[in-house]
Amino acid sequence: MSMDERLVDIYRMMNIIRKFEEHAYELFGRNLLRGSVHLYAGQEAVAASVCALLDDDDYITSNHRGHGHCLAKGSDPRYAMAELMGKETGFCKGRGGSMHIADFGKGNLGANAIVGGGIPIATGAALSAKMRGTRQVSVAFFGDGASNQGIFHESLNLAAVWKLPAVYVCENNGFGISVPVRESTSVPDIAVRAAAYGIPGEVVDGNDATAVYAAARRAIERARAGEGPTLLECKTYRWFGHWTGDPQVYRTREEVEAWKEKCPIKRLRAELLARGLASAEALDELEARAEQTVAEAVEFAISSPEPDPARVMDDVFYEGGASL
Amino acid sequence: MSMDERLVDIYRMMNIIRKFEEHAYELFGRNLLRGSVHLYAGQEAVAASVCALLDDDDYITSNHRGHGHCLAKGSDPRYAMAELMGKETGFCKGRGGSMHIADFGKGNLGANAIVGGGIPIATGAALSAKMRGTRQVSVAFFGDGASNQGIFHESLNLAAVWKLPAVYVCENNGFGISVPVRESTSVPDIAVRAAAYGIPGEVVDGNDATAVYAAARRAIERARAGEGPTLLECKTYRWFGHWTGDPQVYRTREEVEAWKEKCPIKRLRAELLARGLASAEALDELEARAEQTVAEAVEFAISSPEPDPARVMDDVFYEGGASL
Amino acid sequence: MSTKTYAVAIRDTLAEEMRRDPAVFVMGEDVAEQGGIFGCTRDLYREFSKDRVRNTPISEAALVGAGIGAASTGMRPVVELMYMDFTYVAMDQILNQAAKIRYMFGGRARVPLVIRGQQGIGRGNAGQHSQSVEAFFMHIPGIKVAMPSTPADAAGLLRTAIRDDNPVLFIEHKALYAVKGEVPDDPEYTVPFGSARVVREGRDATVIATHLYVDKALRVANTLMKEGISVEVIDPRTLIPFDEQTILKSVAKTHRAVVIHEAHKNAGPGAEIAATIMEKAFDELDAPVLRLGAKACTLPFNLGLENAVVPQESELLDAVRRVCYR
Amino acid sequence: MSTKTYAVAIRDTLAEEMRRDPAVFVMGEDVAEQGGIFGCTRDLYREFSKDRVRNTPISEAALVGAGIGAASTGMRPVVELMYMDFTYVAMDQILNQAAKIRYMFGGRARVPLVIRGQQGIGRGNAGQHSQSVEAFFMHIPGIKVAMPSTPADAAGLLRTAIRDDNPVLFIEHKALYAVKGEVPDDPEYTVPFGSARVVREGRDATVIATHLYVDKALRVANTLMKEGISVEVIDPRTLIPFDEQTILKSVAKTHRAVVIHEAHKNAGPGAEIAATIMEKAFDELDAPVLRLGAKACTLPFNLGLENAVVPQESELLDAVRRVCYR
Ligand SMILES: Cc1ncc(C[n+]2csc(CCOP(=O)(O)OP(=O)(O)O)c2C)c(N)n1
Ligand SMILES: Cc1ncc(C[n+]2csc(CCOP(=O)(O)OP(=O)(O)O)c2C)c(N)n1
Ligand SMILES: [Mg+2]
Ligand SMILES: [Mg+2]
Repeated sequence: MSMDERLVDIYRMMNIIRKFEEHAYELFGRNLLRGSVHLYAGQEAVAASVCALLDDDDYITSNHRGHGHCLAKGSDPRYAMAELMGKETGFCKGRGGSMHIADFGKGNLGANAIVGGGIPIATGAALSAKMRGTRQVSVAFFGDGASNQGIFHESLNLAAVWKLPAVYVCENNGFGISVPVRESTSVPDIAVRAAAYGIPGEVVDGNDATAVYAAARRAIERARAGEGPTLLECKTYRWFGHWTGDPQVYRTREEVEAWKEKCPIKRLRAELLARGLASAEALDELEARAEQTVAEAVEFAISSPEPDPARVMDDVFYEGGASL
Repeated sequence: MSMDERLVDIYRMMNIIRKFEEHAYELFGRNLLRGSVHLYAGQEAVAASVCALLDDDDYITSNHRGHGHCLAKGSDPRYAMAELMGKETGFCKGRGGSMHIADFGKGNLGANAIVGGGIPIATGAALSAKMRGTRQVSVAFFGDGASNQGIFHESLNLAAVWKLPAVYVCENNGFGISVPVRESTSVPDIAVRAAAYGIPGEVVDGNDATAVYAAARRAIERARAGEGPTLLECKTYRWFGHWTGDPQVYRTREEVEAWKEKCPIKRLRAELLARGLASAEALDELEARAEQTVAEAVEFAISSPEPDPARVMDDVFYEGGASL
Repeated sequence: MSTKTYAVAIRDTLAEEMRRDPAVFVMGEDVAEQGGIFGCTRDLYREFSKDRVRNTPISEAALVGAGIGAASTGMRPVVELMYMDFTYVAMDQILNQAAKIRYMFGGRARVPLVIRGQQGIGRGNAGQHSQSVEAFFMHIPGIKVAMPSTPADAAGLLRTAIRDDNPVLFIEHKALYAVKGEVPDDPEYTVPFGSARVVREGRDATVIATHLYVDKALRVANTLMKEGISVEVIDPRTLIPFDEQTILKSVAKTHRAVVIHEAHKNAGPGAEIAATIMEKAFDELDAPVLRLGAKACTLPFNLGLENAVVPQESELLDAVRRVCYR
Repeated sequence: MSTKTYAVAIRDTLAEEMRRDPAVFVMGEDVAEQGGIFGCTRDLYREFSKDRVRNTPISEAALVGAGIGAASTGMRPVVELMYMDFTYVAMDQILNQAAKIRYMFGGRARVPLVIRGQQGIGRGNAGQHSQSVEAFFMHIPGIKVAMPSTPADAAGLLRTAIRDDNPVLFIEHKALYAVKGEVPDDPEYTVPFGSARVVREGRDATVIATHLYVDKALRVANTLMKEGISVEVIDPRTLIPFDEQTILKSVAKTHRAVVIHEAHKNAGPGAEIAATIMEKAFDELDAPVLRLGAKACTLPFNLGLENAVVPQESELLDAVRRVCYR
């Protein structure tokens, strides 16, 4: 697929993610979802563009705001939505919920409710790829807030020393919950932290799908070429509150609206049209199909069975006989 | 005191530290010391020069290689040596040993057996100084190896964001136990990591007392002026093995000898003489007195009583009535 | 007396202590404008400024470490951990540093540090945000552990914690925040550590319960009353120090005991309590001390599963019956 | 059979498993040229290269995390922690990640990760390098816990650990490394998890002991033999899974039990064992199950103090007498 073709596909994926989040929000309001649900709307260009460059056997780790990463990595929205509802048909059979979706078949080693918790795991998957001599890469998605966790530092140092095929994608959406980046983070651009590891660091407009795509391609190619890790900072914004019940005392409606003007989907659509890569009808059609896909996922999830409490102790340990 | 006068005093302190370590080594050989004893010989210029700039009420935290920091901060070598021997008269009444010497009266908030463990504690002391509105500064001493611990990262970010009066002194002695820095650390100069926090980072020859002094003065003045933290990397070398029983498979005798040529004490002595800051006799005299001081400390420690096992449960909690 | 929620009791106590003592301050993620995710520091920054109500980076280990450093040098920090599950990223600073400093330094240091936050189930937070952590801190000596189950105890124990010159892990429960109760208005109201509360007197069996299970035990006691079983319910309130006396006295009367908590049963707090009762009151026991706690699996997201993992009232009912009729 | 030390038994097993399975590799601080501080990986890098015997930065949390990532993607890492005390800096990765991944992801992951290293007293390492950590890992479900007390068990259990598709915390003891014993030469020699070893049969009292206390218990048993007290000594070998059966069978015979370990007594592993015995065999018990463990203070540096903190043989002797003569 050429970059141009991919862009249309990225557009499709961004729409699926957006619809997924809108539905999730609505379901939460209807009490059909419970728990901590962190929506990805506004940040779609990041997951969609980065994952468009990955194969099924490439790895990602994700964070508490993980629906977008999961869908972009190619996972079935039905099982994702079912997991949000805690259903037996969910990726985790209802054990994990929104913050713990994983899909090993698609290389998604899991969302994570511990800020920064997935970063070393992606690093280890990159180590594994390197030791096994494959061309796989491993991408860690995390927020600006996570870049202040010790594990971020340890992981990037390790990856740099070992020249691992890893890409660290920091989605800087301006806040860790209510705390603005300038109040928690000693540098305005998190990408400069790459200097502490002697690796490339790049800031990119996270609402610009083509820019993210181009930067991620450089990073991924570097990783596949054995040249080591990259830190990629995507500046973006989340549209919803930190979680579905957030009173959002820390930002103004105007600020949110201003960012909505910079909608990554709108922007990519304009670009696709301007460059003649797709017709308005085709894009409308993609959007409609996205809505339908997600609506079906909601249907599937709602009609799926609850897990059986009698099986609650299953899966603490792998009990099977033979090794992998 | 002028810098020139201070240099003589630094020379005195470096000799005390050196003698202390030589005696400790010898005592270990005679089975009068047990446990993990990490000697500071070779690195004396760092502790002595930095602490020469500190007042009694300034804070330090130290690490497993802490004898030098403790002595340089003005603590009585007798109680330090007694602690190494686990005696009741030791700073910690024999509870702590070599890796846990603290002397709160002198602002030494403690050595630490956890690599990096003291870094946030110094950061907190700096926060405390700032909140109480004093002019105190807080210095964290740690090794190159510690700069790969997550807590290093978290602490420096915190100090930078809050502009704390803290100085982070990394003693880069080339190794974390057997592992050379290049094998564990993604950058040749740890000081560049300052960029990740938007604070000054400076590399200095850690065997050059005057250079350390000058750099530390800049950092401490900056801290006292409310301009925030500095990361100071002092390149140096440890003469003994990592601990007293280290087989040292990871380095050659030649390498050690070459570094011994760069002895920080010899170097400062030459400088003091060349600049006419002291006579050879006066320096010999200082050296002899250092030997005597430490010999007395050894005497004191040897003749001190063992702690009473019946009191072993004392001091788990402060049981006193009134608050501080 | 005022009627207030557990969350407000905590906030009011923080405010009063900050007014009383300029050394007291609060730091944690989102504690300023946001007032803490659970509202326990709501509006405090308005009165005390963001200097004393500090938003922090997401760096729990450094946060606790900074608390230690500040506490060792004249301040009395109250560090909020948003979820007690995050003690794991700060475990070294809590257990190797805060808890050990005083002892390791020969009694020459004091660390008046409070680490507070909430734990437990009830909001569908799943495996990494629903754990009960008290057992860890009962095992490694040097840190006190408080677990208030009512607004009044939240206020009284927190005040004691802040005034204590030792590190205290102050464990709240997310499902208690909205619970209302009477709280003394006296800004000197304290509940001493190491004094259990006999919540309800009884003759036939002793139930030792913490957090949510105190109320559940009361309900079970009321039910069993109708069967003619008189249950004594005790809330230890602090696990370190632990009020052995009150519990042993009760067992000497009832000769039967059940311990119930939300933490995992396996190697959980109840194991220590049960084993201690056995050691010190074996001849008083007419039945084994039974323990109820969460099953040995990660806390699941799904509500039905979550309920299947933590002990239910019906199980307590059964357990008390079992120790009584044997 | 070959006579070898506990340390060599570990090293040889690592070597054999690395030969057998290219997915097995070792990483940790100073594991290459230095061969590990305690020699457990000595010379392995010569045969397997530094690619499979990796020196690492001092970054335990990332190390364990990287182990998880590698283990989830086809490798079988053995991560060495130099001291088990350092689990605290990696606690989140061990307890929130490694232990929970399989369950939280609905059973769709396997994490064949071994975390090994040593703990305990005996070298004057003081409070931050002498702790026993097993209790933590018995409490949070999802990680197995092995504690070999002999060279043969070290070999057999480690092989089982490496071949297990679950995370295993493999806890060695620093004072055992130099101990020699017979070890089967069979490179397929395994000791299954969850099978306790009856070290010595006896009739009158059961002593459950781990690590150094297995030998101490044997000595105490020999002494008591002369007094006519016949002691059964059991080493559980793994705490998760735990061989309840063997212990309950023993107690059904002896009617008396003492648990002894180096970990703190308070909320320690013995609490779980004692409480379980009470719950499942109350009517068999002629005496309370007694527990001996380290006192509730940080492990002190001074040798005399250290010995005053951990249980001594004489205390075990007393405890067994106490359960027998009552
Ligand atoms: C170790 C840890 N600390 C705190 C939290 C609570 N928490 C969840 S999300 C979050 C903010 C994360 O900010 P960021 O990494 O920027 O991601 P964003 O939510 O903005 O996408 C916090 C503090 C957590 N889950 N884990
Ligand atoms: C968290 C932790 N990991 C590992 C160790 C074991 N250890 C003690 S000192 C040391 C090397 C430290 O290297 P560095 O920080 O450079 O200090 P140096 O010994 O060179 O002075 C190591 C790995 C420890 N004490 N704590
Ligand atoms: Mg963010
Ligand atoms: Mg070093």
